[in-house]
Amino acid sequence: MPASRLANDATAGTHQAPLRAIDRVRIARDPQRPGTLDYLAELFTNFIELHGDRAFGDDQALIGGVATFNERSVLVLGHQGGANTRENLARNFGMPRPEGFRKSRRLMRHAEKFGLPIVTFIDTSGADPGISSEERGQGTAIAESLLEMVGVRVPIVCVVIGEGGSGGALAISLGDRLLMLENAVYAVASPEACAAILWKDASFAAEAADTMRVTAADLQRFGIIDELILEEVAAHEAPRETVAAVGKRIAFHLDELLNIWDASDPASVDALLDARYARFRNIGAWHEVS
Amino acid sequence: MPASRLANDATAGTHQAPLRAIDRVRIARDPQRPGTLDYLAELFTNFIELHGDRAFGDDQALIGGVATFNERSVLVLGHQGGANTRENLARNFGMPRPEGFRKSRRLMRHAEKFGLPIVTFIDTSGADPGISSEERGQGTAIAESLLEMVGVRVPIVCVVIGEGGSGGALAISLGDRLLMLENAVYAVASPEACAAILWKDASFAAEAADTMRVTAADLQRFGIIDELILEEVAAHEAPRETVAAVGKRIAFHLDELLNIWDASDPASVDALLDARYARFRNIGAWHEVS
Amino acid sequence: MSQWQYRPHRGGGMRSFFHRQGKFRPRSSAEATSDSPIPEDLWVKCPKCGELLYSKELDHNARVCPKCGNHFRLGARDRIAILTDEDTFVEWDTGLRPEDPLEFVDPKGSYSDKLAATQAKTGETESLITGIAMIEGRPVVITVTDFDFMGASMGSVWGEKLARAVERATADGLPVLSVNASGGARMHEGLFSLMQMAKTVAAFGRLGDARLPHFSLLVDPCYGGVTASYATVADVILAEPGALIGFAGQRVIEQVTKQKLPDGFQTAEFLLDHGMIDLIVERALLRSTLAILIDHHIEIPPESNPSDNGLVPKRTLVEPEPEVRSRHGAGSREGQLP
Amino acid sequence: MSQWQYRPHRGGGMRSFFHRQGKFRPRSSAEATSDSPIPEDLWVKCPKCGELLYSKELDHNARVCPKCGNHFRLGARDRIAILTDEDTFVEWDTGLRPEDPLEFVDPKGSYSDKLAATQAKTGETESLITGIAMIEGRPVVITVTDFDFMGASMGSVWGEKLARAVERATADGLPVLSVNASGGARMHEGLFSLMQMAKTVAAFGRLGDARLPHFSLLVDPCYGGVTASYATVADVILAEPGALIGFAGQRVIEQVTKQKLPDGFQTAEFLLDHGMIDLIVERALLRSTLAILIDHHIEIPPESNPSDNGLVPKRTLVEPEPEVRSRHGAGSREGQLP
Ligand SMILES: [Zn+2]
Ligand SMILES: [Zn+2]
Repeated sequence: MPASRLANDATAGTHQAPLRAIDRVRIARDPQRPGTLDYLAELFTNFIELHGDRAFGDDQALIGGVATFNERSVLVLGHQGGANTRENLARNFGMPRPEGFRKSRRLMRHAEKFGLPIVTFIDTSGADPGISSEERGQGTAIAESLLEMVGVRVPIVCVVIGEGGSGGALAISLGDRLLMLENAVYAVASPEACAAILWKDASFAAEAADTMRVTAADLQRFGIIDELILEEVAAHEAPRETVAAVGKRIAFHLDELLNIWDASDPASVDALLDARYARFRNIGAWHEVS
Repeated sequence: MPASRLANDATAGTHQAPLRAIDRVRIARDPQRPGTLDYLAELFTNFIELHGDRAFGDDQALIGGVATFNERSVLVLGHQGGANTRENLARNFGMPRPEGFRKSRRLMRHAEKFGLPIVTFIDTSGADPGISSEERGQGTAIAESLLEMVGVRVPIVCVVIGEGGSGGALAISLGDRLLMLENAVYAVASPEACAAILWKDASFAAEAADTMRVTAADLQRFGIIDELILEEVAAHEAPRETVAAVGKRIAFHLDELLNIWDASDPASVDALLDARYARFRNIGAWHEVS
Repeated sequence: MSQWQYRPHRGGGMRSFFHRQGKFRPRSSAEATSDSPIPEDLWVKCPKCGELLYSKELDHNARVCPKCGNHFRLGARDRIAILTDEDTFVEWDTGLRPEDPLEFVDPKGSYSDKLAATQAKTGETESLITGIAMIEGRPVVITVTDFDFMGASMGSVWGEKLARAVERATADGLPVLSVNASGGARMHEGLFSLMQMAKTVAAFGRLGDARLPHFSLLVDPCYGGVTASYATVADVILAEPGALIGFAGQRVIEQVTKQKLPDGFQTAEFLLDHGMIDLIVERALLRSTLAILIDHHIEIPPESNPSDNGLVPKRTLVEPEPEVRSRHGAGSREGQLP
Repeated sequence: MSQWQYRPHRGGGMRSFFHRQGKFRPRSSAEATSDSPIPEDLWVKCPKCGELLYSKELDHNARVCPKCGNHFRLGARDRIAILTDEDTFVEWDTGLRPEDPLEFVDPKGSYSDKLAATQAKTGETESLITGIAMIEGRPVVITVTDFDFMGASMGSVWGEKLARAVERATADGLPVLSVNASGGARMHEGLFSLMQMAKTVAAFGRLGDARLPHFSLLVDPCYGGVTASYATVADVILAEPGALIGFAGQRVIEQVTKQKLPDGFQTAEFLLDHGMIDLIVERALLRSTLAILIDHHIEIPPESNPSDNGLVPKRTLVEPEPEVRSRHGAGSREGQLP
């Protein structure tokens, strides 16, 4: 394990003084933090990656496949960046292009056809903002993935394991459960982008991160996530323990969902979808005057 | 109407001596022959073209949209080449690229969602054989259109109005009825291509056309088409009469299908799909020995 | 390939698009006059062709430049006025108000203060207006964004209003027309804003399950979360000519990629060429086009009687003329063929 | 990006892939020896790396070059032998024979004569073999094309055999593995040939309606109607390394476009990069990969007892080891993390 590059890293655990939001942003982005492939290697067996959107390309920033979890076949989807320059080029720094979202939609339909529960790992700075991604309908591709996910007739457990960046993160996070590691963040825009827009200066990212409320604790308070998974030691310092802890919570929530869901009983599936609909239907902060 | 460029054109009607297959191939390809847009203008009202595959492009060689036919809303799909060089470039000489087949699949799903019967006009020398079409999965795109069409839960009437070229034609011809104009042709490969393969000389196209049995009369004899629509005068000489005659036969067959199909009655839809399945299931020339 | 875009024949002459429905007085769009020294209530300079246009005449032409066809931006109330039948719009859920769950503070102050100032300036309470109206006699649930209200950024009230409107359409069997301009997410509502993408897509998903149509009209400019949610998964996607539509903004793309953007990048015409939208419709033809689309996608059960219920859409836009009915017969009708 | 292709760990050492199941004696592929002066039954020159290979050793390695990994073409019977458990393959519908409805005549003679000559030369009656077999203990309906039989062109018998096999799989709740090489349509059967695309896709559509999986294995070369029908709408699409797969043939594309084809055009690796296939699998790993895939896609109803019925697939490929079962517990298992 390389020495930590974070100044106050020893305080990343929960038993120390709380970190500022921007510190968690840095931890969430630490390249040593376990990624989707690490969770796949540790928690799943019989993984077979399924490639391609069947129309244009195979996006290695958003990977998926079938695997065994707790003796049951599931579909796994997750963002994956690279550990070095070569991998980062191949994986576009974990920023999916339209092909990635179209692959995720294809694989969600696949999961529905074969009754495979879905587990997703969210870890991206966001959808690719390039010219060719716009040409091939980045917005459309994300929207189609969202539409598929809110209606897919199998249980879904999602975990934010690192950085949850905007629409690119949302596209695979509309499950029946949304879990989040303590040092993960999830935001509508990066603190740097927010600072650039509102402060006209990206160096105010720390201030932006504070006011944007991007931490798991904030989102738990808002009721947007279902569970915060503690990092006794920050994940990049204790990757195996973190992965194991996440695995336990996925298993717990998947078991809970599988207790109420039976692919051969349409009423149970409708109940699952009604509950999923209610999840998103009820998120919002507003009041009504007469 | 320009003077005919066919030597024996006066004999194109059925009341004269029969033409050779290659003559019909030439008539089928005549640029003055009415195309999909002509049928749309004459037989349909309230046409609104729907564009795009929602992934890469809009293919103008395979067009589609919603329109009114006999006071009922329907989805129309059809190949369309150009009348001049500029149009032919825009429409790729009527040879669809993968985007065209993906649009046709999208629109068939659209028709199913809204209970719109489908009418298709087949008129293409075939799917585009270019490098970029291969890159974007020409074979996959055709296959997906076929799979959609055999299962789409609305009635479909298909008409071969000109040249029916191989997979590019097949992709929108898997309906509940397949009608064919007398001088249209429908072939697994162009006679020129067949001659080049088997005679090693494309100039043997006439011989190839004969032995390939590409005419409507041949295909009626084989039971592959449901009806041959006579051209008293060849379509390029009498376009309005031909279009009107085709309109009558589409109306007849659509009425027949609508008498047995009711979108709100799943049993009637299943019966339609069973009959469609049987149509294709039963096509073949084989025998069995013990 | 914009020559293939949909251009139905125009019926009759030009009409006044603004019905002057009491409070829906047309307002000039700020962007059109910002660099003009001429008083905005009198003359407007077309940013595309440079022509000086008399503001009232521009209004009369639904704020489309009579010289070059440039479609000026329209405020939400103006948009409703030109799209719907006179005096038919009934607004819904006007009592919904945003909150400030993040206690968001930026250098210009708190979100609450910004909201109050925007509300005072615009006279609107939020960036989305919803309701029901008739379009050429057909009832439609309509949702319209207001770009003047914080750049039509999507927040919790937007999501709640939209979900309620779409749920009512689903319950009542009505089509939905969404008119979408947006600058993206409302940063001040943080992840609540992002989650409105999920909420709105989910509501439209249920409309689709009921096989009711969603027509999405993309107008200038439409970016970010709206482009990446319900606006681009509609059954038919329309756009106005020249509208800029994209996921990432042009400045962001230039900064990240260090590349020059291609000509016409992210215009409606660009999106049509790339397969993302169904058709581009000039403002003058929107109503008639929408009327036809509604007719094609809403079915009247055979036993129902349209005259019994004002909410049941008419089946056909135009009563078929006798010669159209018999067009398969004697062939007396003049077609487009030679 | 072929570094991302699926490469599971190999378990144990190499095994002999040919089970010598009586009549399934491996035959050397014609293409591999055509320009070699060496007797084909003794030595074969690898067309990729030039290595001289002893034919029996090549057979022993499932006709994969031990030096460069080049996958030589395999005959249909050899293919069945290496994919299925020894002595488990039962062939179906061997009595189906083609006809000559077109009375097709080309310069070399009639279709009937060509068929008779091909049947005599190959010992097969048609270009598709169907049946049922076990793959690592799991029953699978399997269809395999024979490129030696008129270039594995698709005709009426192919369509009928395939439809029957897929219908049986649908009725019996079995997965289907199709192994696809093809030169395209069988010209001699004219439109009957083209319509087999419809027939086969329709049959697989019904398999899909029953939520039974279709695994398609694309092997060198796979072109034309097969690529444009059931082979590319499978639930999981696999390909062998280096296999050429496309719709239009390379010569046709070059003639039509007058362009030079890009490097690696239409190879399996090219298709993977372009999103058209799920994974590339080395021949040695096909059986184990297919076994895992079957397990992931075939569900055993809870009430059924696998031991009662040899046709019910086993749920797991490998019995979970105890430490795998407890991997969420004490964390004693060594993972790949540091
Ligand atoms: Zn102008
Ligand atoms: Zn070699």
